[in-house]
Amino acid sequence: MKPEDINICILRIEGTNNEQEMYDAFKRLGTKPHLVHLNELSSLKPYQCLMIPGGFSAGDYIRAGTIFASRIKSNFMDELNNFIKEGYAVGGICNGFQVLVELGLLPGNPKGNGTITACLSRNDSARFECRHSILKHVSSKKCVFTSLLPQNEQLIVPSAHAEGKFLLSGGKKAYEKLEKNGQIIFKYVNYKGETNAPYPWNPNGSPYNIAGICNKRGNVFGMMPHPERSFFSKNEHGYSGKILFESVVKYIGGTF
Amino acid sequence: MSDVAEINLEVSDFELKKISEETGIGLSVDELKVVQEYFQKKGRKPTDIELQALGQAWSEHCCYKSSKYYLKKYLFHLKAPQNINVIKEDAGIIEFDKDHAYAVALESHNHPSAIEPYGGAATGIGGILRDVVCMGAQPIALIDPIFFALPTTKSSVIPKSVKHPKFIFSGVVDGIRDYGNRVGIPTIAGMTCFHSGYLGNCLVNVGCVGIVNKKDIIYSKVGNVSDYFVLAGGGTGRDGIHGVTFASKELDDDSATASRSAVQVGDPITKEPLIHACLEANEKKLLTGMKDLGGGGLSCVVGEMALAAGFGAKVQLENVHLKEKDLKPWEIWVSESQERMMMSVREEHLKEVLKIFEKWDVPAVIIGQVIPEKRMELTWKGDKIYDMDLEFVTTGPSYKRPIRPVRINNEHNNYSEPENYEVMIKTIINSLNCASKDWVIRQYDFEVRARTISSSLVGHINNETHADAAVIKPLESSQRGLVFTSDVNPNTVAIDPFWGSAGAVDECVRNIVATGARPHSFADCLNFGNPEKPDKMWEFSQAVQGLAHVAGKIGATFVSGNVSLYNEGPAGACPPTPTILGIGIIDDVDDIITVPFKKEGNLVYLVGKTRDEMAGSVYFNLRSLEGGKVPKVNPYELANASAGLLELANMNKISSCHDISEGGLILALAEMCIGNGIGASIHIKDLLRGDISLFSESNTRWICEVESKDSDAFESNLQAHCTSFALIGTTGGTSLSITHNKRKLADLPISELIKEWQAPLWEIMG
Amino acid sequence: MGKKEVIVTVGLKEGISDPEGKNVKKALSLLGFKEVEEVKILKSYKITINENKCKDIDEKVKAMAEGLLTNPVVHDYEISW
Amino acid sequence: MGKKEVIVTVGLKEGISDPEGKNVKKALSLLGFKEVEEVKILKSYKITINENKCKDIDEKVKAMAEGLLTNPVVHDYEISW
Ligand SMILES: Nc1ncnc2c1ncn2[C@@H]1O[C@H](COP(=O)(O)OP(=O)(O)O)[C@@H](O)[C@H]1O
Ligand SMILES: [Mg+2]
Repeated sequence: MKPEDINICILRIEGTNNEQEMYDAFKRLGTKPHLVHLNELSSLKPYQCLMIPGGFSAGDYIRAGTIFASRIKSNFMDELNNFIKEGYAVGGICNGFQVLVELGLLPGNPKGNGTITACLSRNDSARFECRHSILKHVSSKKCVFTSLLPQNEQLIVPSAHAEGKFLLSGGKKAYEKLEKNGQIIFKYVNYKGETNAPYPWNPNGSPYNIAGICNKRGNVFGMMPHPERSFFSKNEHGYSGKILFESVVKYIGGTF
Repeated sequence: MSDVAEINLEVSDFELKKISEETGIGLSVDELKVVQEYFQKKGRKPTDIELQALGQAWSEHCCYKSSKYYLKKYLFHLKAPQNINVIKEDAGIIEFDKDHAYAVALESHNHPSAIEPYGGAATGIGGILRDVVCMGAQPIALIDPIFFALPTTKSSVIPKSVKHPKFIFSGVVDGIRDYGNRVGIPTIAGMTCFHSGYLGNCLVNVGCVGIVNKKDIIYSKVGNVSDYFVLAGGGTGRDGIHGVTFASKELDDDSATASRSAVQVGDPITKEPLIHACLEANEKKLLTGMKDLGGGGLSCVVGEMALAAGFGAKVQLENVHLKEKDLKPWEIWVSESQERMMMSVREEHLKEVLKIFEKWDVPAVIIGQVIPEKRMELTWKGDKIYDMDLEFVTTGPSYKRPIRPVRINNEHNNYSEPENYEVMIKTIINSLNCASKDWVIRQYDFEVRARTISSSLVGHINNETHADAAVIKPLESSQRGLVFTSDVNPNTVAIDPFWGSAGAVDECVRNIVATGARPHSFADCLNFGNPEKPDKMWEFSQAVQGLAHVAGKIGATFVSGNVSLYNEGPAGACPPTPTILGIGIIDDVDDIITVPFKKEGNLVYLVGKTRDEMAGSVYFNLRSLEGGKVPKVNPYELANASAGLLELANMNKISSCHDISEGGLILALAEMCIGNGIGASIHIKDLLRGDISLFSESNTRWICEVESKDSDAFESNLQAHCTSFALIGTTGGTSLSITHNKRKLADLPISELIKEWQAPLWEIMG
Repeated sequence: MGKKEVIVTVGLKEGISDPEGKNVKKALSLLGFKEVEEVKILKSYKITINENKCKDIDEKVKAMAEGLLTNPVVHDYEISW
Repeated sequence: MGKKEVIVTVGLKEGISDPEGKNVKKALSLLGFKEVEEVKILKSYKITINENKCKDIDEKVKAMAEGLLTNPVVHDYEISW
């Protein structure tokens, strides 16, 4: 598939408000992004990638991402499960990550029955925090959103959230399993690259400094910081948030 | 017509006064007599809704009755070629590039925030967004200058009925955060100022800037006769009733309970789709006019839109969608419920407009139509309940109130030099008005929309220092950037309102120039005390002249603004506070200059003249010294220096730059060291005493870091612009060391500076 | 003497609009719960107090509620034990 | 039949840290309330249900709580009438 044939659905409801920058990111790479309101979405068929942008969907009342997730659930969950099964890409940034977790799609469980096994809970500081994060790409596995980014490479990406502490049911074992599966993609680090760097490097208190994860197959991905906001801000090796978008476009181009 | 009452104005002065108080309309006896006369001619009594509408329209907040004389005389005639449509509308419109303009609005939400900080501040943000959206512009930045009593104030000195400043401060920040972040517009700049004079009367000023394609600019006026009025957004309720009349008087002990209905509640999740829907309908050319519902609610918006085009309006009030039952017609007419917009639409476009709002789940209803006569007529379930001439309603009174000059004391007693400069420097850096504001800044999403080139925090991650101005690149297709700063120093304005206000404009210009941008426009929010008190009115008139003294001579003028009077609480009047929002433009955002030192071994220059102008300085305040001279401004010096620095910036001859303001030279140097952890050795030679040299807050000064290879170019350019400068040191090392006329005054490790500078707000606010 | 648990429950006053409740109601009804007529949000603070350090708990809790947890202009609150 | 008011109270599970509660505790202690040992936050949804439109209220409210109001990884909830 050529980039200009790739259709990307950027899904929004009231309060999702990072859709324009997500749109711009994909547009700059020559693909066809579409801003689609949940009320207008009739089918996922035309798309090869579904992106859930950041923001405060439905005000983030109750819990970040919950209302958006439950509306997706009641509208087109089966279709979304099939979309994922067919290998299409699904990404969630910030609020979008929270939505994917509340949908039970991340980290996802083997049975695929939509049980929620994780939560992005309130930051340890109990407040919204906007600051730049240094992220280390810790997975060796090829998540479709990071395939072009070498392992251990670091990116500088803005974080801006109040609920980003990644908690997993099942405790330490569950984390270890996630790590072993290569599902932990990004960790918060300091300038020295240490993956146990404390607050404020780890802005929310996530155990194991987890900033982003994918499902077992690598085609569903979520992260708290905002790569679309650092599309142009290169690190010393010339990588920027752009690499994530290039990765998924390359994946879709090569697969479908 | 039991929902509407007639009111008899043929009564004694005493009775008239009582009517004004009981109905809450806030008109004076003289003003009510004008109303009386008008209805005598009509041969009937006014209805309650008519009287309420007049109370709104003639309030200080809506008709600027005390201030417009001075504003017109000194500020409004200033001109700049880039101004497209200024002063007249909710937001000023200024040219951005060939095809685009930007919209600027700045307002106060002081009284509501003093009563209910969270809701008051949140709805302040909501209101200012509407002011920009109703010009057809996409909001791109929010700016929040906020002013409080010290959060360390002892509870024992706080009057009953006044909330602790800490509660107010954190409530205001929460409100701005929760609203701004939820609608997804970055709160990118502001100021956070503490002064004991804001006890019981905090100031919450909010600014917004938007970008608009020139062909999409829309004004607050209807198109033609028989256009329909479409009201969109949240339902109308009892919240915010008498908001403007409440903003037009002093707060007293009972305000908190008596003004509950003036409290407004923000609903950003209704607002966010409302913005999308309005902008979509406008871009599709389906609207003839648009205006937001702010102060005065429907009662102001309909008439103003109609009259602006030379017409009138007829409204069926029962069509307004409500969020609670049993509202009286007058309550519907004056309610200031949030998240509402008014549009005028031609018949052939009605359907399409309503469809757009339906898509976004935003209620929209038709409430009336434009009529040819300049008259307003309201009906309620078929009965006529309101019929007045629009010019009568909207003209309102205008006063030239008496003023009484206050003597300014420039003398001061002799005072000694500090015994220990290091201790004094740390005390300054650690004082609340100088210390890091990142406790506030980081609660706001300053990166959303992904167009933030530089925020208020610059330097190494998690050790950032303050920026002079924030930078946004509004368009995908252009490198051009807008630069934002907001400034005022109430300490100097309180002592000398003329020079203090002139200084606020100077500071805006300095901050913009320090970022490498040229000053392009200003907005002002003039927060003063009770205008019926001659000394307060004098402060106001002086301040306006001080602003005019500088603006207009540096290529930028005031394009919009707001006056907030009666800022007096149970603890007295707040210091006069003319907040200035300055906007600059830079051709390529890759060329911005930031504050932190960039490299070891570079030269450090002081640009501008330091004078013995210590009045209102942080240093004097900390030492409880009074008197002295307030820093003055020579606008021509400012223009020359700015031109010189901008030329140098264009030639890439400046590595970093910071203006000198509160805290003086020493704080500016410390902040430049903090950002990237690079120290400096500073050797000052001048004829001043050490403390004056380091701590004076004279205007029109900057510090520049320059590579040694560029020193000739730097010096000769400034000479050519008749601007004085001095080479004062070099960058490098891990400390900031200062000698003054060969005397060593201080040597402070950067790590210590960082600690002193970062900690205070976190320690107090948790 | 030991520890005491006090609950301060805070809600919005009658007549003050509650966007959070409104949005939760909307979400529930979009999820198919059409029988929901209204949702109001209450927040409770479960406060554990060291009785040894405190003479008049009643008074203290009231002061906490009024000084920090609520704004009497918009909130009602209730203290329960 | 008429209207019924149900309250769903949501709190954090034992062992899940409550940063907001900690923050309130800190704020209280900065205001001088040193006797406070712990603060925990609960949130309640007071839901008014139209009984005419609803057969099994119990069931329905449980579905709301589990489908929307809580995340089982971190929350406990209680329904009261
Ligand atoms: N309430 C606030 N909201 C956003 N930014 C703020 C706020 N208060 C201060 N800032 C930012 O912090 C920086 C320092 O503020 P200030 O000391 O007032 O700067 P200056 O003296 O250069 O005008 C500025 O960049 C300003 O925009
Ligand atoms: Mg500055």
